[in-house]
Amino acid sequence: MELDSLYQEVILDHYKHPLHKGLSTEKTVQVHHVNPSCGDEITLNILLQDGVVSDVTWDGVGCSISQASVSMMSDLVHGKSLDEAFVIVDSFSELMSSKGSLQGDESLLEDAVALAGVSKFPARVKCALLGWMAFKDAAIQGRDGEKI
Amino acid sequence: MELDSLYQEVILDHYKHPLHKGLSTEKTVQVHHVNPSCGDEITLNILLQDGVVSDVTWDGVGCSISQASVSMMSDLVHGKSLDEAFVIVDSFSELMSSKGSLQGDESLLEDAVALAGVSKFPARVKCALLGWMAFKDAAIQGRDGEKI
Amino acid sequence: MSLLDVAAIKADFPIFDKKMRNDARLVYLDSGATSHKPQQVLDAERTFYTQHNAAVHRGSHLLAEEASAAYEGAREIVSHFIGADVDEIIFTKSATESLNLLAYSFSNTNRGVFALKPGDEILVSEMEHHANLIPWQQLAKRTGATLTWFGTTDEGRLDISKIDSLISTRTKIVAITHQSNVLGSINPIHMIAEKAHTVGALVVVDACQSAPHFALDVSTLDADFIAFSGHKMLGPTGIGVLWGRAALLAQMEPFLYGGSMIESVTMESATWAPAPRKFEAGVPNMAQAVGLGAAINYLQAIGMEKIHDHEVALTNYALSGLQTIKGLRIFGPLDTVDRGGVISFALDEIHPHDAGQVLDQYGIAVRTGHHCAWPLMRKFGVAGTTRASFYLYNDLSDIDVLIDGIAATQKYFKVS
Amino acid sequence: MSLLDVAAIKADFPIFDKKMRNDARLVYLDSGATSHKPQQVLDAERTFYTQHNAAVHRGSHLLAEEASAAYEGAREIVSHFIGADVDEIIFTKSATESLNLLAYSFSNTNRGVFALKPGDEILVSEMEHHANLIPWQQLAKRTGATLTWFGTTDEGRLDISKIDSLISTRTKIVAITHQSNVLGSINPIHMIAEKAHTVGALVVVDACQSAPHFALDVSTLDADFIAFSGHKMLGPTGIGVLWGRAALLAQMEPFLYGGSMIESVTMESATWAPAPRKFEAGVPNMAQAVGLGAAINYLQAIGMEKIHDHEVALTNYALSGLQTIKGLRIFGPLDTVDRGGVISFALDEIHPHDAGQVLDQYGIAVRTGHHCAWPLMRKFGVAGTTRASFYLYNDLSDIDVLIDGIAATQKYFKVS
Ligand SMILES: Cc1ncc(COP(=O)(O)O)c(C=O)c1O
Ligand SMILES: Cc1ncc(COP(=O)(O)O)c(C=O)c1O
Repeated sequence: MELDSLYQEVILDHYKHPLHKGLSTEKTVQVHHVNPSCGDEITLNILLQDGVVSDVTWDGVGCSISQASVSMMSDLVHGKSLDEAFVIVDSFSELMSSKGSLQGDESLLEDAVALAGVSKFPARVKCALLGWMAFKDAAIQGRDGEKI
Repeated sequence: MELDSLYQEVILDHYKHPLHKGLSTEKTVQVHHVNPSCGDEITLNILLQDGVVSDVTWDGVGCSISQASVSMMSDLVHGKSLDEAFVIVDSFSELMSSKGSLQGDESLLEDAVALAGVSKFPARVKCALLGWMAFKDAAIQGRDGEKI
Repeated sequence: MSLLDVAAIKADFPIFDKKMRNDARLVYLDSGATSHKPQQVLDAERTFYTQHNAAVHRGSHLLAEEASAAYEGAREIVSHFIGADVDEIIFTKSATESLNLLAYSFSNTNRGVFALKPGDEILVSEMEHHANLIPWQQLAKRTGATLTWFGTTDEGRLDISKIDSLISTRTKIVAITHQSNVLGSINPIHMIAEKAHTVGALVVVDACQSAPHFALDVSTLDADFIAFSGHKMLGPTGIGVLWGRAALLAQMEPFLYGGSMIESVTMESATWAPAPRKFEAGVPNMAQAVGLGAAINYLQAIGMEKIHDHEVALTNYALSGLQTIKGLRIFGPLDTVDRGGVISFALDEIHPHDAGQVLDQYGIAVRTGHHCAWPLMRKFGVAGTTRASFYLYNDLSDIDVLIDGIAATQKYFKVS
Repeated sequence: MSLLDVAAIKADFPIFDKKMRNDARLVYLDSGATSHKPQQVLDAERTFYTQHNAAVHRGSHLLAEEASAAYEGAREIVSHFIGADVDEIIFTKSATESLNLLAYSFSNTNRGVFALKPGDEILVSEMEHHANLIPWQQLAKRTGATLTWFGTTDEGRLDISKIDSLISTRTKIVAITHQSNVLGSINPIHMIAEKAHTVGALVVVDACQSAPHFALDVSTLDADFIAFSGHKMLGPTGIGVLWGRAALLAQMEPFLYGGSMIESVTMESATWAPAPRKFEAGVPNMAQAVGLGAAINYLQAIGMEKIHDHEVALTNYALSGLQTIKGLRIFGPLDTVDRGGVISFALDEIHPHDAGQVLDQYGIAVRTGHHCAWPLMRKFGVAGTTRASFYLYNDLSDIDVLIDGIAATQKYFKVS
């Protein structure tokens, strides 16, 4: 069934057991993003230390795709330098806009390549991107804040 | 040609030689009406004496139908009592909304029965009615003014 | 239970020939968002374009005459449909525009019943669609008036228990939906309007979910304005209606300015044509008005009473069926008293978006999300719901497919 | 002279099969009011309804996905057509709505470039269509700003002799038509915009009579906003476009409020989605957007350059022919330099309405009246004119029929 390309096992695992969920008290930046068409919301904290994402935590409501995606994302960027994190985010964005033509770079995206199938469902792409865009927003704010 | 039912000879005569055109100085009421869809305008004066339309004069620009129609109307109501005038106006309005089904009461409308054909051209009905509606407006204002 | 001959009806709607994912037939349960169109409507639009196309009210040629007759003929059809005078029907692009037109018209004047000032109140409800909420929020912002609202009971009905304090001499506008697009509950317009009119408030009814589904007569509804969209009642997209009482329309300021709505224009200023012309600036959505006329003719040929009975029967069947499903929670009344054919529900542990996705694999089209009624979602403590909504082309088998689809969804996500 | 293959083009437009009064063929010279539609456009709309109909951006089902793709695909087509970014294209119901949207958006804020106050000036011209005049009159009224205007020369061109005093640091908005719908004259937008931008004014161009007729590229036009209607360019009724620079759209307040234009909503307030969504409240005119996309594809398959050349050839031919008629006076330039295919004229002793009526007997559709440009009529001292306007489906024989028709008209009224 076509559906299985969307809901891979690893996605449902992350959905049932999300990583880094629950907001930390310590943070450099907090952002709140919503998906206006379905009402999903996410609050995301990042803690930056010397240009490194030393902590990412989040809370929110959303569908399996959005929850699994933010879970994978937070695990991926955790401990990475901002520059590395941006490369990962860009690679994921590219995958999402590929309309099924890309597989995703597993060395970079790890579990998140399981979301490749989402790119064939245009209505779900923004679910998958919600957490990533929140992170990118927070990271840019944090970087610009550090520079000052 | 269908057109001849619209432009009867007597209409073109009134158009070329309109009656009561040129505004009097003496008047009871003056009104100004426009036809917003084509830009035609009419200014109309009436002089009322003891419930009688003792004078009607007008000026304006418009197509042959509207000019001929106001010419015929002013000649018809001139010297009539307000009550008689209202009967004539109502009879003409009825003729105009008849979509070609009525001939018009010649004893009441005289030359204006020549406008019966206009009722088959919906876009022209408001041309024919412009002067009559102006007169009716003025006459009602005049009557209500006299009552006070 | 009195059902329509759905097979015959479906034959008029070409979209039902379409194959959905996995070759499934289309089980369309999203008419609350937009309805499908019978070929009679599509043909009426096409005939307008191929036989009578011209700018209305603007030319002396035959096509302009015919186009005007077609457009004004559509206005007559709409006026008869809701028991109004023909000059009380304003064509807009949508109910959303109709409601915004009203709200702007209020702040385009500072005279009479339309003038609002600080201290005045605009009363809405917690179950409003955004289209009947945000225009009033913004009107309140522009004028300094205060927005107040009816709450919703846990059962999903309008909470009218505080009506006596909510409607006071401060109340100038009461804007309320006739039927909730989420809960299906039908609100007691007559009672609210009676109360509102005793304090001189104007009553605006959002009829988007009522006009398509049951007979509506403005001569007895007691509202002052109603708004609805053509696309939810078998009509084309891009056409809406605002009805208002003639005496009020006469006093109202225009909304959109431009051609055909004027009496006279100079470089410095302009005066306005009488209603409805005053509110229809520009070359109008003529073909869409004609299409809406054809849609209403189609609905009336079947009969609004029969359509309503059909939907009540479907709703009854669906409410019973859905209640047998473990882990399914319905938002809104559980019976069909004052309730239309819109059923929102949540599935334990399955997000609406995921449910909608699985159902889509079976050809089932439902709507998921907040349904443009975000405050209502907050009230019920959910991010969104899954909504099935019915119309004249649905039958009991569609509901059976939905119920099987929900079971399959629960199985897919290993819930149940 | 480079003419299109009109016979082949006409075969795509079913309306040309229609018999007019007295069995005459249709000689349609009223495209300035509205154009006819090729079957490609009608088919695109129908296919939308019969294959992909659903509310866009709102469902997780297949139809909603396809409807969204069709609607957003149309946005892409429009953006390529005028050289814009896709997110800079806002779908409205008409140019009239586009221009009103802008004018309201200006008074919905009191911040930044969009805030107007007493002493500020809005510059228009005497040749504006009411749709690009009255919204600005009303904006001036709402904000206390002053309306100023370019005059018209006796030849029927924009009088730019006073531009240095008309455009000053007080000027905040310059709203001007690209091509006059009465005179046919094409205005020097680039020069005006350059001047306007030196004082920080925003430039709004009414492209209703240009976008359908010649290639237009916003990346070189130097305007900040342009507005046009679909129905004048082979598209359906009920669809218009507003283009604005992304940076400006980002700062602008919304106009219509409701579903799909929000980011988040509570009972008290709401925040907005980014453009273009912010400006498209409600279920949009989806089928009409798709139809406009098909219309643009049709125009582009022929080529805007070729269409323009064709119209120049027709205009040349008509200008020469009309000038041989005694008692006929043309309003507007007598050559085809910076001039489009719209010719207004007056006949001595024959009112335009009467002329139009006689021409109609020969199947000739022209427009008569003030053409929603009443101030321009006053300038030329007439109540109205007769206007012939050309498009890709007209050929030289249409102009011959017009010229014979005018002779017949003069004969009928015993003038000449
Ligand atoms: C120059 C010009 N501006 C604006 C308009 C208004 O367009 P619409 O009526 O399609 O909104 C028109 C046509 O009527 C026009 O010719
Ligand atoms: C109750 C209600 N009001 C208003 C609207 C807005 O209608 P539209 O989007 O057609 O303008 C809708 C539908 O979307 C609705 O269901």
